[in-house]
Amino acid sequence: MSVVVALLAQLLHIGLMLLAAPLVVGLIRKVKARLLGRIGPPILQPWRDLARLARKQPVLAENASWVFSGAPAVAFTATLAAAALVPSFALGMTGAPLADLLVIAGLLTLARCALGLAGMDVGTAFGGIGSSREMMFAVFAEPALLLVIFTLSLLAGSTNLDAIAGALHDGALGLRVSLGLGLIAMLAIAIAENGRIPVDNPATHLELTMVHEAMVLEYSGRHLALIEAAAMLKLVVWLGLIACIFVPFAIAPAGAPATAWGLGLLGWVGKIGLLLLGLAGFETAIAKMRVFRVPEFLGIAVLFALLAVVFLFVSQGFA
Amino acid sequence: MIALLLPALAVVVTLLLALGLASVAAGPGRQGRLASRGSLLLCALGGLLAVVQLLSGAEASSLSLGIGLPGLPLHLALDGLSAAFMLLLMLTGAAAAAAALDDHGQYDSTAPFFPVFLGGMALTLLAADGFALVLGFEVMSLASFALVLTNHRDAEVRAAALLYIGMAGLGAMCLIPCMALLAVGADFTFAAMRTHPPEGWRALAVLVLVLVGAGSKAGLAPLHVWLPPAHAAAPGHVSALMSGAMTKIALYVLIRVLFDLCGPAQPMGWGAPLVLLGALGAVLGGLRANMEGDVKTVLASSTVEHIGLIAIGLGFALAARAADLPGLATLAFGGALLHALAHGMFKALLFLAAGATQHAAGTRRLDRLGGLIHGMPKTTALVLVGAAGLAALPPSAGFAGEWTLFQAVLAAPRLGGLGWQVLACVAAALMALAAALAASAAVRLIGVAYLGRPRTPRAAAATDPGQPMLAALAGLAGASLLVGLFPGAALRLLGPAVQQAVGTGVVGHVGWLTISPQADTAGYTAPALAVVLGLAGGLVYFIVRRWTVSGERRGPAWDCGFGDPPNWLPFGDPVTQYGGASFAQPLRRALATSLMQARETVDMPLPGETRPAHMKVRLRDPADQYLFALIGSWRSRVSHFADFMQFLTIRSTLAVMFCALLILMAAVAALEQL
Amino acid sequence: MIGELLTPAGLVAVVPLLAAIALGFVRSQAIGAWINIAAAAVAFGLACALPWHLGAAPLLLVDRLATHLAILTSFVGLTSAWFSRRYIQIEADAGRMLPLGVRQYHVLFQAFLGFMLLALLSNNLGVTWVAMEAATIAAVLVVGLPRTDQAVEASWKMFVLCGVGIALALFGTIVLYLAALPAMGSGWAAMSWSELAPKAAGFKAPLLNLAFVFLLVGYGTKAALAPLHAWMPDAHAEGPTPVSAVLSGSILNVALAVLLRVRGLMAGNAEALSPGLPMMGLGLLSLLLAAFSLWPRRDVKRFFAFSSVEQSGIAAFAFGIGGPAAMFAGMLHLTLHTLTKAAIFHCVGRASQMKGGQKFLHITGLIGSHRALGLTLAAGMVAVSGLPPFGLFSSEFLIVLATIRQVPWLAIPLGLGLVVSAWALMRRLITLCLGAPTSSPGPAPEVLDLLPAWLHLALVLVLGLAMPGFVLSWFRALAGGL
Amino acid sequence: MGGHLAFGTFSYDAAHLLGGGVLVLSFVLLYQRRLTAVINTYALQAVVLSAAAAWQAWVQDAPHLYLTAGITLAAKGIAIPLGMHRIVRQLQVNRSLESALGIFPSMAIGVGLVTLSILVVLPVTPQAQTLTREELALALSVVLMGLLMMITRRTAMTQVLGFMSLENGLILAAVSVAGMPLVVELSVAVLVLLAFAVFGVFFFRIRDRFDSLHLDNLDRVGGMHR
Repeated sequence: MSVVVALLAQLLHIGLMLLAAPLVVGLIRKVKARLLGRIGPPILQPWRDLARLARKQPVLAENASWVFSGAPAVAFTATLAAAALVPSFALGMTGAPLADLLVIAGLLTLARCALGLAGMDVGTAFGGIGSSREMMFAVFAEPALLLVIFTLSLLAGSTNLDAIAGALHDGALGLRVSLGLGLIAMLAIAIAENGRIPVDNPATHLELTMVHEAMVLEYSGRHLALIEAAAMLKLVVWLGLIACIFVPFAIAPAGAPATAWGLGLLGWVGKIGLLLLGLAGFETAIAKMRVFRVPEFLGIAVLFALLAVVFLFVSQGFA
Repeated sequence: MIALLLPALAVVVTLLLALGLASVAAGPGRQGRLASRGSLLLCALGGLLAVVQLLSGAEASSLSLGIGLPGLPLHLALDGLSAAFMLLLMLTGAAAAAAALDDHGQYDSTAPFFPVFLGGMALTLLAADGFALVLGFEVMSLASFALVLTNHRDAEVRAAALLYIGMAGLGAMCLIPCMALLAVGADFTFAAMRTHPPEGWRALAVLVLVLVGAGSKAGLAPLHVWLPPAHAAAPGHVSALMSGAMTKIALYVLIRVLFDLCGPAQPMGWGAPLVLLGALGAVLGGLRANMEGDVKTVLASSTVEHIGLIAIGLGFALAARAADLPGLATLAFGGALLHALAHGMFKALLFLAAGATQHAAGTRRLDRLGGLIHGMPKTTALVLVGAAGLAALPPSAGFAGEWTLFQAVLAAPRLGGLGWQVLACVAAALMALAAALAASAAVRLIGVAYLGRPRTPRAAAATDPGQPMLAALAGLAGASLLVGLFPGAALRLLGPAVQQAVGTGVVGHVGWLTISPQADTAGYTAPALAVVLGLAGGLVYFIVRRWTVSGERRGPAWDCGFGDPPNWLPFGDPVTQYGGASFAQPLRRALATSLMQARETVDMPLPGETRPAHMKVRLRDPADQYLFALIGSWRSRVSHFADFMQFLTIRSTLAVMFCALLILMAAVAALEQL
Repeated sequence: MIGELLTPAGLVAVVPLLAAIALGFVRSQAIGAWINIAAAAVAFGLACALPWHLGAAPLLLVDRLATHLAILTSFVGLTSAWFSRRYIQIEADAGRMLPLGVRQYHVLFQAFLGFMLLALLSNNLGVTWVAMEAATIAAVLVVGLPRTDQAVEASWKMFVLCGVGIALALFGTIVLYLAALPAMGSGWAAMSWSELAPKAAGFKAPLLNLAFVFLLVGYGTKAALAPLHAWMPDAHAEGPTPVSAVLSGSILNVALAVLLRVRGLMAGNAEALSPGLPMMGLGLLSLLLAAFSLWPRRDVKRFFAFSSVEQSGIAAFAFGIGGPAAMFAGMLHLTLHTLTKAAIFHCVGRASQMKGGQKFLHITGLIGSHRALGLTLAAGMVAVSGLPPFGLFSSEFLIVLATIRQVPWLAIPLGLGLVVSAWALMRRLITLCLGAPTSSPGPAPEVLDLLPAWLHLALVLVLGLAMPGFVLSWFRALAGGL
Repeated sequence: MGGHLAFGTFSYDAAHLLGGGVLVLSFVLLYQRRLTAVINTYALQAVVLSAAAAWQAWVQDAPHLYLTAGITLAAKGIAIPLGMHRIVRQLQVNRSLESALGIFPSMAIGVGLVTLSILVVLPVTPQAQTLTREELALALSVVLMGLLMMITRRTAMTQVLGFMSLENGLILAAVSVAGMPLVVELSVAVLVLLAFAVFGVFFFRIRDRFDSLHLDNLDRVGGMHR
């Protein structure tokens, strides 16, 4: 029976992710516009964009290879798989045993590499700029992420996201300095990974400041739709990751009856809402930094994460 | 039947060595084919025997031969450890031999050394006494030295070979004393060594010697400097074998000495140098892989990186065994072994592909390749499989190995002691850095060399290699996919080796499908992940087919509205695409300026000038600069002194003689006064 | 006493000397060359019979050491005589050697060989010394034969240094006699190796030490131990190549044999200082100095001469360690090196003749231009740098083993020297045998020229990795007797 | 050999005197500045040596030592010096010899060498018969001084002379050792012979290749090709 429940939860979760991703992006844009005193596009605008792109026939460069047309699908698939593994409203979904943080990180890397290759495929300068810078950001983000994972695995005795969320949800571990430091690092990583201000500007149209946008410059039609959708999904994945790790409240524990899901869902919506409000505020408050300042930005994240681990060692309080 | 495995393998080794002579007898022109075909056959046979040995529980058997040192027979033995590495060796060997069949006669001159190379490695694995081990190791070095020199008309090749053989000599001169230190009296069989593990300064000396002797061969930093040039200089199938198998053989020697011969009673600290050097090498190799401008050098640098990762695993395994944490030890060692296997597969694949690419496009330089995917679609597809392993993307073999290694490092704080804990988290961060660097290097390699637009006519005209090479590539790709999809099964197959090295089997952690850090917790289930990816892929496919218009149109690249390339450039304007150096620029600015003293000198002509702009980049491997250059300068200083001693005038020479006499006399007089 | 000269042992030495005299009257080059070969062959055959005639006589001492080295020396003499037949012929055809010079060459070659063998086999310090002296003179003259400025300088240098050395050795001999006097009483016995050895315990230790110092310096000069080695590289570089082949083996071996005998006397005397330390010291010094001297070399033959210095240093080091294992290893190393180095010099000699110069820049890409010669030379260089599968690898393995067991810390300089020298040899292997070949005006070598080299290398291979039982027992007994 | 001691102190004094004379003469050799003078001194040393040998022959009543004395006198006392004088006249090399080391320092070193040899020998043989012991010390110092002369003097000629006075030391040692078999004479003969022969060969070779007998000319050739 519980198998069926878990499977149901998994399916609902995937559906939720697919639905929520564009909405989240739309919300952020709306809030940012409002903060800037504009009315801004309607919240459903991302949906419309996707639909419009899906209706358009893509134009490929003459020398584009199958890598170019295949990459968006790979990226979206990998991101979707990652999204399926990050719990939203309930723990103990079918995918829970798979939801290893390293695996999720790996899946996101897979998506990034696919797009990086795609950026190189047509052989234009902007694609190269985008790919190389994207890979560089990853080079600095990965150690920070791994150190955060280190902290969590020390606390929960496992790198399985479900187990970690469960352990934190029970509150047995209480409130810890390490977690705070880890949260800061995690936020910085999330900003970098999703190409938000100050690392990158998702809405820019000035080529030289573009990273992610430059990488996918050649794309159009359904390919672009997939890429956009993947980006939105990725943002939700990260928000969900932060939510279920650092704000582990109101999520339905494993094996809980389906009735607990409602609360979990509400909690999730609340957490995501708060996070994206914060993100919007942050993005409006701050300016984009030069590309070569990003390593410093992420380096600080690494330091915070390192501090988090060392604090754990000093306090000796890990499983 | 099991008892016959060792003799059978010994016969295989003998035949491999004999095959070298036979192919010499066959004479130029025919020796290449004979050597390759024979090696292929023998490697297949040997791999089969190794698998049987592993599946049969791998109880050790031994054998002694009539030849060897005067009056001392040569001892051979086969156990789990040697069988595991034998399997790896024979797989890569078979692939390399198959690829060598597609050689267009250019490897013919040194072909006889190929089976000898394989034989030397196999002998190292079967060795059961110090002499046999060093003998096999040196035969391996010498044969590979000859193979590296295949294109000896090229001065760079000669320089690389010289550095290589020098390091080989150093390795021998460290391994021989190492074996002598381990020997019990005049008896240097492994059986005797196990009964008397070294203690005190002897143990320390053994550790240092084996780290230098075997580590230099494995490409462990900071003695990795020889590796990139040598691998680049060798023909493709040889560098595949060197990188895929030979470095692992060196690791085998390291394991054999540190885990097996030195016994379990060694202090925890023994793991630390391996971890530190491994982390150093991982980062340095990964960074270099992003900086180098030559396909094979890139691959070789990434070999340095992966060897570093494996060394980290070995170090933690050693420490955990000393701290009596069997679970951690098993995990770390299993991870190291799994990653060694995975790396052997995909790195051999990539080197073979690099060889094919060089043959097809006439160059190894990234900045003269490009767009090969159009001319060599099959090769590119297979290279992508290998590169996925290089970048450790799930569910590739590389990811399985690194996942296990990461799990081991994450569990390492259980070793206790702030030192080890900090070491663990620093190692983890550096491993993550290295992994990300590897991913970036993989994207750079594929993106610049195989994607984009061809930068030279030759690159535009490149075509897929012949059937044997493609078969070899496909075989390796298939093997690495298998390892990636069923790491648990692979690790169980290698189980006897783990059992033998750290004393506890892998069964507690490793199911046929799942690898778990501890027996009870959730782990990494590669097949399930593959299923999830498949389902997601299916979903995407469905969405795309259902809700989007099909078909596509072709047009000129948008490129932000830049104009069409000038029509006097036949392949568009390849210079405007990102090349190797330009892709490396962000990392160069961010990391290499400090770690590798990267210096850029840009020569930008003024507006209106017609001369081209130039950018020169200077990079130096710190190990090269601070270790090897120093040693070289000292060597020449001493040589000058020796020369001075030799070319004195006759009178001065007499004076030297006179002084020697007087000193000896004075010494005798003094000694007698005492 | 004179009758002894007609025993096999005596004939081993006498035949070459008679041949030398005879050769003085032979005008024809060809006949001279064949007589040269024949005499060497007879000497070798007789030497091979010696193991069945072991024993000591007033004049001649046929013990295992002497027999072993006699066989070795006469064998190298034979192969080098064979090799020199064509070598000298080419030299003469090229006008680099006058007919008279050729005749002198043959005479001196046999004289050198004969005196070497006499020095090995004589049972009397004095006779050993005289034979050594005479052999040196012969060597000096033969080195001077090419009559170039460099050759004259080289032979002059060799004469001065070896003359002084031999003089000091004589002083050592006198002191040794003096030391033995109380135990032996005056007279012939006090100078006979076979008589001295058993009574060494009764010698006057202080005098024995003094004698050892002088004998070490004196015969050490002959053995080319640093810092007494300076004559050796020049002599090799300038003299005719076949002679370098014999020189690099025999003189070193004979001198080391004498030092070994003296070492035995010292070891037999309780109060005497231990002879090991100075021998190890000089050995290591030679090894290191030569190893580093190999790098800046530009002259091929001088290069290999330095490698001979290095190898002789290794052997001396091994003998200094002492104990049957080290002695075994040292003896093996000495033997194998003699064979290898002779093979190398044969290749180098033909190569330099063919290329018209003996600088490294004259000789490159041998494998490209002359495959057999190049491969043989490469194999020889691999062997001499102590890499498998050749025998010197085994002997060096054993030496390191003994070092670690008895004087572990000395393994560090030993290893350093071995690595540096092997590296230098490999460097030159690459330039000599690989790369683009230079033009070769001279006549190309034939199979017959390379036959000796192949024979030597085959022996080195077999003795190192698959030593036959009887040879093994011979070596064991030899090492045990030292 | 006890008999020799029984002979009384006079024999010892005389032998010692002669040995000392040889030593003193090597000092004189070091002191000489002109080639001819060096040759003459050498001849004188050889004569004294032969006297010492003869005395030893009489003391030890070992007739073969007379032979040694004779050979020494004939060859080294007369023949070689004459030959050398001729060479000097042929080559006009009778300049004052530039010495690598000043006269006084070389003398000082010579004294040091004598001290060293006495230090080495005397404690060595406390119970050896005093005669031998003294003589050995003297001979050793003569040997070392000959070597010193070879080192400190620049021309080939003086090197040869140094070498020969070194040999004088050897012979002094040989004759003063009681009852050494015939080998000694044999070796002496060989020594003288080879010395003369080889040097002759060399002089003429060197002569027709180099303008002077300066070794440094030879050395200069050597440096060029290594």
